[in-house]
Amino acid sequence: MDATLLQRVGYAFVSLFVITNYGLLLIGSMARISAKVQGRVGQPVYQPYIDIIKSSAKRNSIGHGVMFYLGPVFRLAGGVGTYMFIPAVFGSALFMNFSDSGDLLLVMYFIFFGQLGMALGASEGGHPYSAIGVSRGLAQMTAFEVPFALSVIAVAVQYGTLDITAIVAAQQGGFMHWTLATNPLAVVAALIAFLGMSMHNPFSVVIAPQEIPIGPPTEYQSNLLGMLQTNRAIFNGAKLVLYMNLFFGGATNIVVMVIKTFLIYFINVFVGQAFPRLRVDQSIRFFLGVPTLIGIASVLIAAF
Amino acid sequence: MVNPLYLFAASLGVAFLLPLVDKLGRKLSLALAYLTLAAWLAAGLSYLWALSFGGAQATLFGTAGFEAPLAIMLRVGLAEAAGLSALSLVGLLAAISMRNKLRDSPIGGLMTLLMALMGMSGIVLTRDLFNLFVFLEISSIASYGLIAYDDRKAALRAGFKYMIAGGIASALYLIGVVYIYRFTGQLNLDLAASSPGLAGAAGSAAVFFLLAALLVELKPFPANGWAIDVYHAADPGVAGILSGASATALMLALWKILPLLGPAHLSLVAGSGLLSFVAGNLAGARQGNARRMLGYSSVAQLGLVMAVIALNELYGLGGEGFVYLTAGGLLLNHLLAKTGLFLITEKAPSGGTTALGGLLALALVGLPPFPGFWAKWSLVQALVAKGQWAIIALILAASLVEAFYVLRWFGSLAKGKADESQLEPRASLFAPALLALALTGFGVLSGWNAGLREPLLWAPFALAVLLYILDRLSVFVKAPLAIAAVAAFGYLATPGLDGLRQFFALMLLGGGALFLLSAMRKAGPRRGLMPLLGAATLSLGAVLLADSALSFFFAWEAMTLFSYLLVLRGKEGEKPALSYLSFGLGGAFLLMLGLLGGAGLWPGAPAGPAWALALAAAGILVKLGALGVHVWLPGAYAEADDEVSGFLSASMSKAGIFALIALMAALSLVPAGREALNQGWALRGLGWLGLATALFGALYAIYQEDIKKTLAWSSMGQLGYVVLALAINDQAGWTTALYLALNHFLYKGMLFLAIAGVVQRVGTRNMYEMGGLIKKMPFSFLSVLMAIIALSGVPPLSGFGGKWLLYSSLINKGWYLEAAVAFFASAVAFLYLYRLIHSIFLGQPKPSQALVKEAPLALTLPQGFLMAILLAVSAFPRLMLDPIMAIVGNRSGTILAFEGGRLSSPLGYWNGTLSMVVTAAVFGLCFVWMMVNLHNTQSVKQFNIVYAAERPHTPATTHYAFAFFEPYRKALGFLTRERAERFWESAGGGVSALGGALRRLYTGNGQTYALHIVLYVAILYLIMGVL
Amino acid sequence: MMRKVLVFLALIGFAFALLPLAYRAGVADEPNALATAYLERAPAELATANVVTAIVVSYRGFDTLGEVAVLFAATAGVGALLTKKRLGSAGARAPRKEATEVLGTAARLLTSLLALFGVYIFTHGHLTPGGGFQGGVVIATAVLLNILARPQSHLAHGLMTAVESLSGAAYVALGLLGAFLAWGFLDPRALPLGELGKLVSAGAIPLIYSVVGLKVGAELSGILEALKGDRE
Amino acid sequence: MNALEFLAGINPVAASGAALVLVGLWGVLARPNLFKIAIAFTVLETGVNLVILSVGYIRGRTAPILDAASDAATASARMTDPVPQALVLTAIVIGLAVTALMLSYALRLKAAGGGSSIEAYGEEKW
Repeated sequence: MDATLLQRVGYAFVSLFVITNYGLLLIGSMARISAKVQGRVGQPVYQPYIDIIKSSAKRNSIGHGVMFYLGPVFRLAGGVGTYMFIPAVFGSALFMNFSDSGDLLLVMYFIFFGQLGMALGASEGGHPYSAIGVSRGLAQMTAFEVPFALSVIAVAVQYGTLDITAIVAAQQGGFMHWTLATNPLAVVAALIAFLGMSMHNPFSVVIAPQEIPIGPPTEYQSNLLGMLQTNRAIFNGAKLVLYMNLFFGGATNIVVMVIKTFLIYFINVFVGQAFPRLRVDQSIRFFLGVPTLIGIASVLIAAF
Repeated sequence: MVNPLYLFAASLGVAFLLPLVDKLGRKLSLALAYLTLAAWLAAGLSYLWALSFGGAQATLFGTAGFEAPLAIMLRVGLAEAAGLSALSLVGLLAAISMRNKLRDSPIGGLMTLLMALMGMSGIVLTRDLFNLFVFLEISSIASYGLIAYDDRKAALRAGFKYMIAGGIASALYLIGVVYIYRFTGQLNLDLAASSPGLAGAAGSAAVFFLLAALLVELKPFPANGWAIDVYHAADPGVAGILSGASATALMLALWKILPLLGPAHLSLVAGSGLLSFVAGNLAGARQGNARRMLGYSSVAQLGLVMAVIALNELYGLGGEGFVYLTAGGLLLNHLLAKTGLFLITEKAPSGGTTALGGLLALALVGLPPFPGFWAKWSLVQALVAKGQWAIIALILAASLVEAFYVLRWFGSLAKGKADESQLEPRASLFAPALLALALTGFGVLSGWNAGLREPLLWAPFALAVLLYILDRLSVFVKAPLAIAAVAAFGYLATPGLDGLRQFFALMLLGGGALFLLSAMRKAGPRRGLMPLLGAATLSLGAVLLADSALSFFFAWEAMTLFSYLLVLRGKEGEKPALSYLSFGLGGAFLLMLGLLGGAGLWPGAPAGPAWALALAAAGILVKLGALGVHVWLPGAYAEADDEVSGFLSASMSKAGIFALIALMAALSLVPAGREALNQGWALRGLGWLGLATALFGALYAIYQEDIKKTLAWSSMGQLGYVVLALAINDQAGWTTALYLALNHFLYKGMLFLAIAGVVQRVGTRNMYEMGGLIKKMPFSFLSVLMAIIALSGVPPLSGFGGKWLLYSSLINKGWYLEAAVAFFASAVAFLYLYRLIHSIFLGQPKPSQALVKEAPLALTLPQGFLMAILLAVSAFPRLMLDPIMAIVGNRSGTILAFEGGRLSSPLGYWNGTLSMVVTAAVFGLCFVWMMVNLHNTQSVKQFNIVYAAERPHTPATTHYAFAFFEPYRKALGFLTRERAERFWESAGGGVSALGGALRRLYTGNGQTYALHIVLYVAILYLIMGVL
Repeated sequence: MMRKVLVFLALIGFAFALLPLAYRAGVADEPNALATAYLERAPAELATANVVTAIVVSYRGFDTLGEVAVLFAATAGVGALLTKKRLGSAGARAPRKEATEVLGTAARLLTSLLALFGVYIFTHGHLTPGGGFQGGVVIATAVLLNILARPQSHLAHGLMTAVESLSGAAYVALGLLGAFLAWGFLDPRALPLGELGKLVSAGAIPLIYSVVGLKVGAELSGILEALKGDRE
Repeated sequence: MNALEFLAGINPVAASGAALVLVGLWGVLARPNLFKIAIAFTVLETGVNLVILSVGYIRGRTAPILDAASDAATASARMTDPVPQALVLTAIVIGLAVTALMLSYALRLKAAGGGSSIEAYGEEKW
């Protein structure tokens, strides 16, 4: 299944197109579901498309400096890049992306690429809320990375590899081969971490709308905001695909992928509806408490 | 050889006639007296020459035309000649520096000075026990007179106490000598020693009295209050003579009577000496007055020499040659340095005083290349060979305390805080300078003798001297010179080195050259910086060159020395430098024990026993600033000059890494060592230590407001990763360690250089006082940006390679929890990195910094250079990894291997080039996307932000930078409560309290001192009975 | 109290240490070999009747030279310490009381006698118990007597200094004479030994003792004067 | 060894010298007056000198000075040991020198207004 470079680039664009649309729809539908839960009508499912188009079409762009412009670029490149390093569908040349650049570690670290760039861009905006938001976001990030890292290590230990494709391959052959079944603790730890990662309630203090308008992106508008919104869709998708690959047996075709990722995301929203928001220090202590212990247990289970 | 009797005749004749000569003018008297002293010196030197090179033998001289046993004999041997030369030199120089006061005092001062020095010479030369007493009395009585010569009241008070002590000692001596005569029928020392009469309890008691008298004169703890008071109060010249010359003479007297002593006596001497060394130094630790502090140091040093002499007899440490080398070396070191320091204490602060004071202080604490260094080395070597661990521990611990307070004094001198009341404003520094020169000369000679003949090992010192001479010139002259010297050193040294050392030479020497270049960022001479930085760089090179335990330790100590001085040069460097040196020396002592125990750190070295390796490793870890012994690190890095901080962090820390690698490399050469490494918990422990260092370094870094402190803690953390990777100890681990080390060199170099520019332009180190500098200093911003991307390990820069290697090798090794903690630590690193770049370069600019310019070329140039390297190795990881993997070789199996651009481990793979290309492509596309969609952009001014419908007015309130991670502190602050700092502080406080309690013994009452002496003698006697 | 106990303990300890020596060493029965050698050789080699003098001035003459140096150093020290200038007003106290008639008369009577006696003692040191130090001390007592009798008077300070310096130098010169004319520095055999028991005998010993006597006399007088407190 | 033998073995000169040494030492340790300390030292020195002399003491012999009654040949059989006597001479002079200096110091200190007690001169301490 050797594809030429040109072919691979083409595949990558297709794959990217799919994940972008899927991500946007996912966000829209989740917002709708949340609204229903809260007894509201809610926005249409296609609202994210409207938002992006509206943003991109604005006539004026306000700029605070080079880094301010580059922030969204970093952010979007981070999201796209992350996705590019993950094989989305097992065994599919179309969706393997550029996952031969590196293994799971590359993906985990590339996630930071966008976050860092965004943080820098937001900083140059000069708005204190941006900085406060970044401060909170980074602080929380260090904490939820611990259970996440532990569960990733558990997976790596369990399958003896960090290669995502190989991890998915090892989970083929039915539900009983999924990490969910073989090492449920790792999955629990990772899912808790995911709550923090996607900054939903109760870990939404980073963008706490009431206190610091929307946190880091406060100063962004027009097409820069549009890029951020696009990224949100892609990045979400990438993370979901990664989770699916690591813990839920991956996907052998696009339909399975959609179903699995939707369900994973749903857990998120479900929890978000049920719990109030935590302060940063509370969430740090939380992540470094029980979830970390669960993660350690999962590593120990995998190791022995 | 000239008969020494003529010298006595000359001294006496001149002294007798002085009252008459003085009628012709004081100048003539002074000239005559100096001439006489010079004659003694010349005679001493001529003996020394004749005995060492002229083929002469030790000679006995009879008096009055008769020989022993009827008459008194004088002996000129090597020890006597050396002692005579040393004490004459000291006496002459002290006399010269006292000349103003000698001129204005009654002629009695000059007369007693002559008599005192003649008495001391007599003590050195005589072989007759009673004649020894006469000379002891001449020197003490003349000293009593001399102490009073310039009529300072304090000296009079102290002098009376001295007389009481001297009176008791002379009574003891007389009783001893007369009973030795009674039991042996001899007064001649050699004949008495060979007589059988001294066997038995009575003979032993007689010898005890003699010994007790000499011991009291040698100022043992606690019977030494009088001596300390005299040092404290007397004219510095007199104190120098008493501490230097008189002590030498007395020590030779003790050495002389050794044949009389039995094992019990020797144990008393050894115990008493060690006790004095320890107690003297402890008491000194609390002392603020310079002269009194030197007094405590004097009694301590004498105690050590005394102990060495006795220990050699007791344990057979190495015979006469050994005593000459160690006891002689220590004594010489003490007498030259202490005299010089005493003389310095009355000089007004100036550049010269500081330089000389520093030289002498460093010599005193036994740093290379001074004689004390070599002596201490051979001493500890011999003690290690005999397994005398308790003694070693005592000696080293007390040495550390001594170094602490002596250099504390030097630190305050260097900072111009000398608060002596009696300062001579226009005092000439001739005498101290000559003493320092003599010290240096003897030190180099001893080193040469000890077998250190590789000129490149000495190059750091040579460069320091050369650049110091040129120190008045502009830095634009000196820096190229220093860089040329470094280049020449590299050219001469590196070709002969193995791959590992060449790899480190790149970071150590190359880094040094880079930071030397950056020192041109400010015009003017920048005095002191160039000699020290150049020498420090070369001393790093010397560490690589070392091919024996001694040369390694020599280079290591040289490195400690120069870096200490560099830190001290910083504006607020006094305290950090002191703590840096205390830990540096403590670590060096551990390393020394390890080296002496057989831990090999050079190519082809044998692997020593496990304990030696552990000690050496512990010493190196102190130098690396591992958690627990890191407390020196933040201060030293932060308070040094800005380019020096970079040098310390980027280059010098790599010397520690190198030592650790060399240690493990040596170990894995032998099968037994390999086995030990592979199954021991030691490595796991080392790994956790490295990990804890990494984690806590990062945690501490996030709370700092001081930008350089942030970087300092960050350095500590990054070195922790290297240690962790090394502890993995397989091919992957080593590759990781070397890769991380080189990366750290690159990005920390960039960071420190960029920050140096910022601090230089902005004038503060507090991050919250900056902001928005990206527009003023774009290049520096870019440099910092790249550096923090690399440091945090975000792809596609080379930092990610380090992270990938680290986790791969950790998981491969089975160290899963370690991997998780490492992940947490590197996530924490994001916090401080973001804070760094945000607070300085982004956010709201300060109006006061509106005119700030980009950093000078001397800083941006090296940054650009490092940036280019960083980009190259990021895009093509093989550039860096191929040589590293070649160096590491096939250590117990290949784990990592390249297939084209793809590096694979058993767990996964990483294609640096491909990921770089993908990232660049994606980034480029996104960039284009943005550009295409940009409409009608407007740049807005400061404060034009969406701010709850208000416009903020001051940047101070708008720039969110102070206490940036307060929530984090709320959550995890309990982890970073500076426990190590408090531990070491309380340890230091304990030592200080102990010293404070000890020195309460010295009540200032002469009678109490007398009581101490009598009790001391009585207790010593009882102890001898038990022995 | 504590202090008294400690002093007591210290003295007990010291006494304990002295026990084997001062109380247990006993009395010798015979002079040892060295003493015998001195007793036998001194009269023959140096023609001195007083063996102690032979030892003091010749065999162990270097000690004596040292001893002179000690006294000299002490004098120099005292001289430097106790000048009028340094003692200040406290030194130059109010006029001292005149001496009593008895003291004045005795001083006048005894001064020359004492001086003569001192000279006798140091010139006969090689024959009888006595010598330079003893003679010097006797001379100094004459000075002391005069100081007590006439507190206001001043010694001929310059003369004393000259005597002290020159006699000291003469001692050294005599020692050197021994080095050039005899077998070593301080060897009294530089001059003819003469006949045992005569005044002019024992080589340079009487000369040495004479200069020592003069020097000691001058030095002790100087010390006494300095202690009086009105030395310039 | 019974008490009598012990007493007979004691050298009386040495014993009294030692006693004086202790007395002198007590004075040095216990009398705070500067002048008294100097005097105590002379007592101490006298004791030491007695001890020195005791070593040369031989029962029933004369001073080591030849006279008409004795010739050199039999001198060693009738005389005491001359060496301690020579030594004590030196020791006495040295003691004198020390005493002189001590007294001068005491005078000088007192003249400076500090009084005669040694306790007043403890400014240099710790």
